[in-house]
Amino acid sequence: MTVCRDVGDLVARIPDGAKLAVPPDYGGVAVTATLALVEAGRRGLHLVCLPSSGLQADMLIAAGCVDTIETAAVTLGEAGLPPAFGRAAKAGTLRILDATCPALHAGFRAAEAGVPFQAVRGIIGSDLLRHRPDWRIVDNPFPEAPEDRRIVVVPAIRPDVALFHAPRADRDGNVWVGRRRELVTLAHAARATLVTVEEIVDTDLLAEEATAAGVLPALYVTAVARAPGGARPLGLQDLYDPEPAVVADWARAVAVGDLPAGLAAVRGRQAA
Amino acid sequence: MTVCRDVGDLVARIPDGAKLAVPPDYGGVAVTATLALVEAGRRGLHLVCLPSSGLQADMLIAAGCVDTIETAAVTLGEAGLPPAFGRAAKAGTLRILDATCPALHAGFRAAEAGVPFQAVRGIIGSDLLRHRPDWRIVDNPFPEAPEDRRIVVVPAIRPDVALFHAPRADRDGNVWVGRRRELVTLAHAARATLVTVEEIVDTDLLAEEATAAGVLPALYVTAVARAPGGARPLGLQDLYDPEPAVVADWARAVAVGDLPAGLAAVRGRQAA
Amino acid sequence: MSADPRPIDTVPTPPHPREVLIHALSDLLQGCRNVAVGAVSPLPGSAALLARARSDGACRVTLLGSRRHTYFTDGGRELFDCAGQGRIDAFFLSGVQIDGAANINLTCLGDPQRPKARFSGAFGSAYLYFVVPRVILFREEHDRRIFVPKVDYISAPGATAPGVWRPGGPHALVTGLCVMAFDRARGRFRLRSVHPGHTVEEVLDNTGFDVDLPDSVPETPVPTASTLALLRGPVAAEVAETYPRFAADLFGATPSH
Amino acid sequence: MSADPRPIDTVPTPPHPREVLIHALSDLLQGCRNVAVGAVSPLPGSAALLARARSDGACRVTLLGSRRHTYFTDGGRELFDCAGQGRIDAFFLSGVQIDGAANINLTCLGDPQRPKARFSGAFGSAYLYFVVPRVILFREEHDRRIFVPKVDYISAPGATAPGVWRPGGPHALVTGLCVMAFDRARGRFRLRSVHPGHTVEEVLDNTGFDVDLPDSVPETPVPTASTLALLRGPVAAEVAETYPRFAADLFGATPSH
Repeated sequence: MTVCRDVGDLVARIPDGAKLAVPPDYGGVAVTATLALVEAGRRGLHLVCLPSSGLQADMLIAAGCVDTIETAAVTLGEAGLPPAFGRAAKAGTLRILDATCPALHAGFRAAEAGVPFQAVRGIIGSDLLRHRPDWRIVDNPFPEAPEDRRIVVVPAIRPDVALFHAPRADRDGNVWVGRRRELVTLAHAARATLVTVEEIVDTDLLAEEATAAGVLPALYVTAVARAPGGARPLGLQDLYDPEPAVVADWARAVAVGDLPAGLAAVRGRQAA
Repeated sequence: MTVCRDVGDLVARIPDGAKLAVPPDYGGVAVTATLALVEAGRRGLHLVCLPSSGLQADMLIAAGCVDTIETAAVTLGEAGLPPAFGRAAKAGTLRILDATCPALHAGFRAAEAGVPFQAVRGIIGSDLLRHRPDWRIVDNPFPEAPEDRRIVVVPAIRPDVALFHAPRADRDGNVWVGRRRELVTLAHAARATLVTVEEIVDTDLLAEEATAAGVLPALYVTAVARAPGGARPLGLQDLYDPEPAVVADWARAVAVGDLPAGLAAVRGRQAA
Repeated sequence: MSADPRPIDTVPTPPHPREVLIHALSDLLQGCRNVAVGAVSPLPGSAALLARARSDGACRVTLLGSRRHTYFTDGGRELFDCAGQGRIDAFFLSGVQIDGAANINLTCLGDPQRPKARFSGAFGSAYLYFVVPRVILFREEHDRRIFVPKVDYISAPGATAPGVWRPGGPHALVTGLCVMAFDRARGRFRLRSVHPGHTVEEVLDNTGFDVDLPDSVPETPVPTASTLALLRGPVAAEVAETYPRFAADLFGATPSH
Repeated sequence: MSADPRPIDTVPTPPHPREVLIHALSDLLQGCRNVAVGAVSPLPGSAALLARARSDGACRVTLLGSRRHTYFTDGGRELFDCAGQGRIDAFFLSGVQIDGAANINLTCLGDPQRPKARFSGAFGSAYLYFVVPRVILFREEHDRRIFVPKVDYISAPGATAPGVWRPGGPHALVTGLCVMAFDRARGRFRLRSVHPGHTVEEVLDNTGFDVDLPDSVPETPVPTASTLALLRGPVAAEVAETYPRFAADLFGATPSH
């Protein structure tokens, strides 16, 4: 586990073309690190969202970092559809692997358990399946009822890198995630896990039983970097609330093609 | 969610013949409730262990409560093989569904996710599989490598009742389990979940983010009962240590067929 | 604390059309033990909280996006796991298009490879629509752009071919004009009631698919004075915790902390 | 704190046979980043902690049953998930019977329906034996009741038929008499070294299966004075945290708190 000098150092570990896994906008997005990826001019990312994204995906798409996005949805909440995503979708310049939330959870869970696939209920009859040749319908070996004969299985999702923001890490690399256990799943499934945190503390986060319950162990953490306010203008657990006005500023600027203004709106919420 | 008057009231909710799921001896076993089941003369239980058992299984087997045990192992730790289990196994009077830990975790995880089965690596070539017609070998739809063609799938395990002991519950039925997340899985998978606790607190365990991370929500909890020292002579998290000498007393008494003395040794460690 | 600014002893103002909607949605939740509501869904959220308030503690409500009304501690998958376990009795879905077979489209218009319009995506619909017994479709606007003969893209299907386990599915459709019940055996909607101030003709004119019609179509019931007081008082204050702007606009309510 | 009661400036007492075993096991862990050790395994646990102490921080050890040396926070399945993810480099297994094809029996003797003797069961062996690259078999006793031509019950197989993905498997066998390496391609053990005070003949006399023999069989290396000091000092104190009785008996050590 490495404590990086800064966020630029951290994102330098994400190569062009990486399959990059991220949490939803309400779940600890590494926005400062996303700005750093944009600044570094990263290209060809396969973004996989557990299970959705919004501002983060749109920043990376707007800046040309993304070739493929695999997600159950993209939304800016009250600010609607992310404009760069919408434009790229219509232009056909972005490969979109539409999924549904539990299929993404299932793919990550399969990777977590070290198995090649997991079953998911539903989906059959939706057009999602027609556009996902990597999903299969198989005979159900354990039917619940006579009509329960066919079921979807999805392959394990093993990202190259998981990237997220959390309240704190300790010097060993243990990371407090609390109830946001999809961050644990992201880290279990990914080959490398990069985390930005509000603070790096000197105490051992695993030392107290009450604290340990919400900790991602250092075993899964490749590198951390300090980034106070690193999820702004999105929210972070009980530490700070999302700022929909800033997200709306992003949407307005990018809708008229003014990426620098959009990035400036986001950057304005980052700590110096 | 019901707060029961006492432990007897709680175990009255476990009918004869129930599929009863329990944690391992080191993971929060409801020993007081197990004594109450023995006293109530419960019969025909299908005990399913996530993933192993020891003293608890032996108490229930010794008292004739168990028809079937599904487990990866039974052990009293330093006190060796549980004597009632060993005797019943040799006599052929107990149906033993031998499993391996990850197959049990997979079965419970399938039930948790609401899917009929989950894949598990390994197992093929072991005699476990020859004695588990409910496990299947299927074609792997997503091979990792050319030789990766066959894989085991196990059915979801949906117990009628999950029973365990935890440090505390609140008045709504939220239960602190901390890092013992197999208790969460037990509750997710089971139709009903019964919990004994050291104490019932007036504060809302979900109110604080730091505490919430280790809480099983009341949504999954059918009933709780107060049972101070309710896991003794086994241990409970960081609250009290196991007492191997008492477990050894159990083993010695039951090995010579003296069940009353064995039960007395265990009962001697319970609160009045 | 209730923040209803109106004195208690005045006659309540007549129900706002959105209050009629909330009430109609809430009626569809009767008998549910667990109701979950997706993010950014103020009207269904209000309806669920009203159903809870009227259930005498029997109904539990999970509002995604709410700190107070979220009971989950196992991360983002818990809602889906919980629904797959059969513990969620009702859920709300919507669509940019909805057709007469209750197929919903949350994804795009036109060719998916080069869509004329793109939307957020399916979220959990392609799954929850199968496993939640009572899925209530809700769309406040009601016109022929939305209610089409056939959706361009099936994000989640209203019916399923044989051989697929499906304990759940569409139960009803509530719009700004009416309530329709979905008959799963026939795979068709049937008009159940029309909201006060609207007509059957208006519904049919604005619906692009065929609807079964009973001999007479009743008016959608409006909340009683006591239900309205409940909605505008404690329920509004709870709604304000998750949807402050919505609650302030509709009820003049502030959060109950 | 080290609790070695012996003054530092005396010549160390010669290695105890169990210290030779611990050292031999530890040598087999060289280069591992993550080693996990099952419950009630004091000798493998000591070996893993010695390997960690000699690794300059590169080797992480998880002792199941230890509060201090457990990094897991996702419940009982995390060890198996973690191994399935390829993160566990080495694990120890044992058997009531072990045969020349490295099949292990942890379950029963005789007919499984009416066994002559019953044991605890397979635990995680039927899985970990497949997914952990370096599985080290360990049994201190060495006789023909244990090392049999063919186990009565295969709890976990040493080799697997084609068509099954198996990145892991048997690496070596360590007993109170010797170290054997397992050749996965040939599916056979090969004697690697015999512990001080024992002979090749003694090994063969007490082994019920055929073993490949090199032209000359070296003596198992004993720990150097500095390794012994490490083992009897800081490692012993760590061992005592999980295995107080074992550490007190072998090293005279008390836990380092």
